[in-house]
Amino acid sequence: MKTTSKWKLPLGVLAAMGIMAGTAVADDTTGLTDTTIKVGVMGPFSGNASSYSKAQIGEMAYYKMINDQGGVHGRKFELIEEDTACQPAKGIAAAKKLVSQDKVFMMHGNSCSGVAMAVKDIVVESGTPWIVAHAVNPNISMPPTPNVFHGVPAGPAYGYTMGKFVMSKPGTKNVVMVEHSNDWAKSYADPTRDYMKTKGVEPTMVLAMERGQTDATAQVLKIRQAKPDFIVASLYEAETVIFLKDLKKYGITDIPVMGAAGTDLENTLARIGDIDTVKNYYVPHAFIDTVDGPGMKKWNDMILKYYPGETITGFSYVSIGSAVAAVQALKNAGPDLTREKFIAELDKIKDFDTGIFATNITWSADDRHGVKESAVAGFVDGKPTVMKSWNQPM
Amino acid sequence: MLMQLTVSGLSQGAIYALIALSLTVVFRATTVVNFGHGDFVLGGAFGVYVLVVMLGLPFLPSAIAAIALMFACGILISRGFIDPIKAGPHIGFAMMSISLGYIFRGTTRSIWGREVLPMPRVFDIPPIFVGDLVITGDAMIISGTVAILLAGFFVVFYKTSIGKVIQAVYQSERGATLIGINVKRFHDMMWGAGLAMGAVAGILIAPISLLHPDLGAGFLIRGFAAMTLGGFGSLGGAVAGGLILGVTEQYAGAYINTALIDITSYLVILVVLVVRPSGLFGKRAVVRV
Amino acid sequence: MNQETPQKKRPLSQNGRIFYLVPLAAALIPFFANDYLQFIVNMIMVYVLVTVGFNLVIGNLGQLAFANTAFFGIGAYMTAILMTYAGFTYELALVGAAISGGLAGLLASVTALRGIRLYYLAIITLAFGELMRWVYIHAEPVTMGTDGLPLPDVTVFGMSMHSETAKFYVFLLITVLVVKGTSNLLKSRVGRAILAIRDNELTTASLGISTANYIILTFVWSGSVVGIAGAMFAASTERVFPESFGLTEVIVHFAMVMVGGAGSLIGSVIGGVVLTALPEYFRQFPGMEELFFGAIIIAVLLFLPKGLVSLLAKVSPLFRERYFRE
Amino acid sequence: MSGLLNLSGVSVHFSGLKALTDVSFSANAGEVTALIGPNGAGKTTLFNVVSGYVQPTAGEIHFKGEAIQGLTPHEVSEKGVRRTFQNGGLFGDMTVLENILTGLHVQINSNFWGLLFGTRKADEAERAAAARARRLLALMDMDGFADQQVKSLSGGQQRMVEIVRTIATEPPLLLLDEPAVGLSPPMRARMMEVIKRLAGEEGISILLIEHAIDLVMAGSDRIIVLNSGQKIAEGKPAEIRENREVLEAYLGYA
Repeated sequence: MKTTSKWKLPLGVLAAMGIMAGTAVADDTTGLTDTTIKVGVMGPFSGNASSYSKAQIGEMAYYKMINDQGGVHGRKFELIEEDTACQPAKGIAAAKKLVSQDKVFMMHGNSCSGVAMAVKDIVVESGTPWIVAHAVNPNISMPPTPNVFHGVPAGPAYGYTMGKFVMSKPGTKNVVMVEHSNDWAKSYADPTRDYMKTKGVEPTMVLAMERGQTDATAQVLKIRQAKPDFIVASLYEAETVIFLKDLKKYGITDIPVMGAAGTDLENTLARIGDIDTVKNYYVPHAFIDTVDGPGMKKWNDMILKYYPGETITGFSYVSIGSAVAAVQALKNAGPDLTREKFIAELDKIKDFDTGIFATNITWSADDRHGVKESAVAGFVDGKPTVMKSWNQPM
Repeated sequence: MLMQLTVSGLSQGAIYALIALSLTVVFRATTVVNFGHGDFVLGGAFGVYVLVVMLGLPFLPSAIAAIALMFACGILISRGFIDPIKAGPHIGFAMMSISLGYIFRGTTRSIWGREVLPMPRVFDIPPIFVGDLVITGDAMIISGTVAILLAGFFVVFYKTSIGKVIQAVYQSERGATLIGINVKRFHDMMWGAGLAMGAVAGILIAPISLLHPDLGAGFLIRGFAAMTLGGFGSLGGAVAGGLILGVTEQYAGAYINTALIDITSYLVILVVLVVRPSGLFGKRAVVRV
Repeated sequence: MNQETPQKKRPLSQNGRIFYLVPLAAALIPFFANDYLQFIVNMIMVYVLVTVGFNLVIGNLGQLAFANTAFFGIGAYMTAILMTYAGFTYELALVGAAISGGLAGLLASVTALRGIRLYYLAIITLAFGELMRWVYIHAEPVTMGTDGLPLPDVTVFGMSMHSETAKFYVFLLITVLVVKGTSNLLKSRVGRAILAIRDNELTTASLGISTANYIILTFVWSGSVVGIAGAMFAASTERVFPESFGLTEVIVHFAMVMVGGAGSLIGSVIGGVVLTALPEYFRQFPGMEELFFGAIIIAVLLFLPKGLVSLLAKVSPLFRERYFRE
Repeated sequence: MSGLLNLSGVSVHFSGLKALTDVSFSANAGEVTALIGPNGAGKTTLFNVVSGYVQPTAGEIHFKGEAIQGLTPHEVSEKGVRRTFQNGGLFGDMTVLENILTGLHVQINSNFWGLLFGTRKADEAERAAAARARRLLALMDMDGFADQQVKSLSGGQQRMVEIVRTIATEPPLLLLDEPAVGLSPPMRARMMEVIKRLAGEEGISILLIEHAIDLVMAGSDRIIVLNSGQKIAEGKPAEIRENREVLEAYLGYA
């Protein structure tokens, strides 16, 4: 058996290395040193959903600001960006890299629900605390798992907001829905439908409008025939503009349109350039003020300080609130940080005012949907205004 | 509703027609199907965006400059990327054009990936109302521009001496070489013309659709569907195919299901190639290789 | 046939030795790799098979078909569907994936045989692939649409395949078997017939070879191999999403074939390995993927039309493709 | 209807152009039959008709007593009529050996599964074929080129390879389209020798198009002369040499 003896030595060495590698298991202080906290930031930095990654930009600006203020208990955040391209397979690779190669202390990010769902098991098994800061699929954090927290209004929260707003207009009976056939749109549209159903209203019509379509005539003409009281449009930025323009084209300017989070009034107005077309457009708005409002100025300044030239949209703010909460929990956990303590502190966050979300964050071990509701923004007298319900400014 | 759908379908179809025609021009001249064309169409629009929004130039000169730029790009592609591999298998052309398209898309994405860019509205023509029918300013501008362009194209193609030369080369490259036409330069020109025409389509649609890097794929598929429908390689067929496709999308969306709008082109391609590969107006379709 | 004296026991050729050495060496990877690297290595095997399958159609047969992404997606979805709804075990679902990939290949070949060739084939298969993605999204009751269809616990012969290491050994076995089988086919009258059709279909027919049968065979075999890759992909991600099978995937597959070497089996393996590993290595520069794959294909077309394998073939005859056995 | 191949009243018209008009002749088993005629006489069309690439407008073609007109090239080839091409039909990306092996395709006794799994039987069938291919090459003194890429050979060598490849299919009837064109004089002589040997030793019947009259006269058993799509003469070389009509039409006597 000449071959066996030839292989014996290298095999033995390899086996020994394997055992050694195996003993270096992740413990509770993985990703920590006395001066650093490693945070994995996954987001769609490339690919066709890369505009979502504005959320990660905002969040990282916040962490960088904390670093400039001296960090938390002497530890500064070391941010490790990982691109998911909004593709599940790439996201899995990114999550595995953060968990088993970079060995981060915590993860904060994720924009695409599909990717978040794909990596969920990996993150849960690794025990890495994970704050989902943009993806809205409620099943990412429901049923609760020990280490996953939702730091944005999840789909049901947005759906609740959108549905509630639509129904708060007196006499809403006839609702038409227009949506993309993707997980993003569904995560808004489905809970909205569910909420409206509890009020006894089923959409009269559900119309598809796919990404990249440059015309909405067919949809708008069908809407014109249906004469709805309200339109729920779960459309991405570009298609929202096309849809609103086509509504205007065919003379439908008096039917209110409820959009999904992801568009904001200022940018939509800027893209359309005509207040008449957008005056009846409403969007869920999870934040205390509109993009150009005074309440957001300090956040805008913060983002632009670290990312000069970034165009600020509603996406930019999405993940900042949960970063504020995370930093608070880290402060509360004290200098002898462990993952266990951090998670315990996150669960102690109750009715926490982040200074950016319109709604406070509350986490507990059996409910990880931190943000339960959102406000709505719409034009009042031609000015973007955050409001609670139909005709009710905040 | 039918009339309204038809009007809007024709306006969309005009764009598809222009894209299909620009694909056909290159295909007929060089036997290369340009799989990167969708992204080149968008390239024209991005060019205008840079000149108008970022550099603050007026629209019309910017549009002309962007079209000229895409014409130059076409020549560059023909000279620098297609000509050097003409000895290789035909598959290489397809891959080259796809890759060039991806380079375009990757470039736009790395610059504007996180943004959806608004194109400024240049002509704000009020809509015309004919009874219940609305003919929007956009529809008028698009169909008007395309109609003028097409008329110009076919006049040049069938009535002028340049057109005669083009037709001669379409008929037989070897013959053209014999009568002293520089076929290589002709290929360059046709690539340039194809990209320039595509750029016009992009510039026309961008103010309506906003700009983001992923629009190209949709343009490409619609161009293919229009070409297939009209008969691959037929110039008139490409135009007719584009118009029919635009209207079909609208009818399918309004009368069957709005989810069908997006796949109308795919269905058209599958059905036409399986049932009648020569398309509605084409003569020969089956290529023996 | 004249009487030949078959040699009783032949020593392994140098080629053969390499063939077994590479996977043997690879079998040691789990001793070094962390979970992430192991996942990448597993993905490498998925893409090796994707490339092997794709190369048969575009490289060996010389047909421009874009249906590869469709085969890939069909394999992955079939695996998830068979396991979820029919209670298949993974090893059975894998067979199902191979068969459904093969059937999709059959469909593509029928189109090719109807005289729809070259660009027509490219366009119709492109449409087919996108249509399949539309189906994954809209056949929600079955595919769960854009939420993705999760796989039940993946087990092979009763053993859990959840860990990356377990997946690795299963994938390694599958990859070796499929590559060896493909190599066997290519180094025989089948491989020569396919190549002959690419060169000149009429001449091939004149030699009494049924070209139609071999065109069908190539597409079916290609579809099956890529279907198997799809099944491995499904096991790897444990949840199947429509976005995984979009247009970006098309250029990735093309790049893998071209970089490795069109029409070369060894090239497929090289292309799959290099172009799965390199983008991971370049993770730090997100957004460059389209530029990267686009540029790399152009560079290969212009400067190295026969791919990396042609460089290696200059160094060692081991990398020269042979279509016969001696 | 005595010959191996019988043509009776074969006509081919291409949209008004009469490429062949009422051509009848026979080619006998074990003989070399040559087709001659000036350019445009219809020789290549006749080959195309026989091998199924062109359908006759009228007339019948029988091979071994079986009608073969209207069959596809592949079906004709399966019946046993194999041809070479004027512009070389070799597979350029293969080596010489692989080309010959492709010719041996139908004789390799193996099935898909055997090849896939590399069973001993399939393996041996493949290996035996490779050995036979090498022997066929040796027959033409081409064995030294076995592992060379076809592209790297001279035109004459390529034609040799093509003929060997067609012979490898063991055709009852071999159609050779100008096998000697462009060859150097010694190669031409060698080519004719090989052709004769094929008919004699391997028992292959040959139908041949050739321009070089000297070769045809020396190498063939019977000659058919075509002019303007019509047969103007038929007979042994000696008879053709004496035929006035042929001399006028073809050999250039004005």
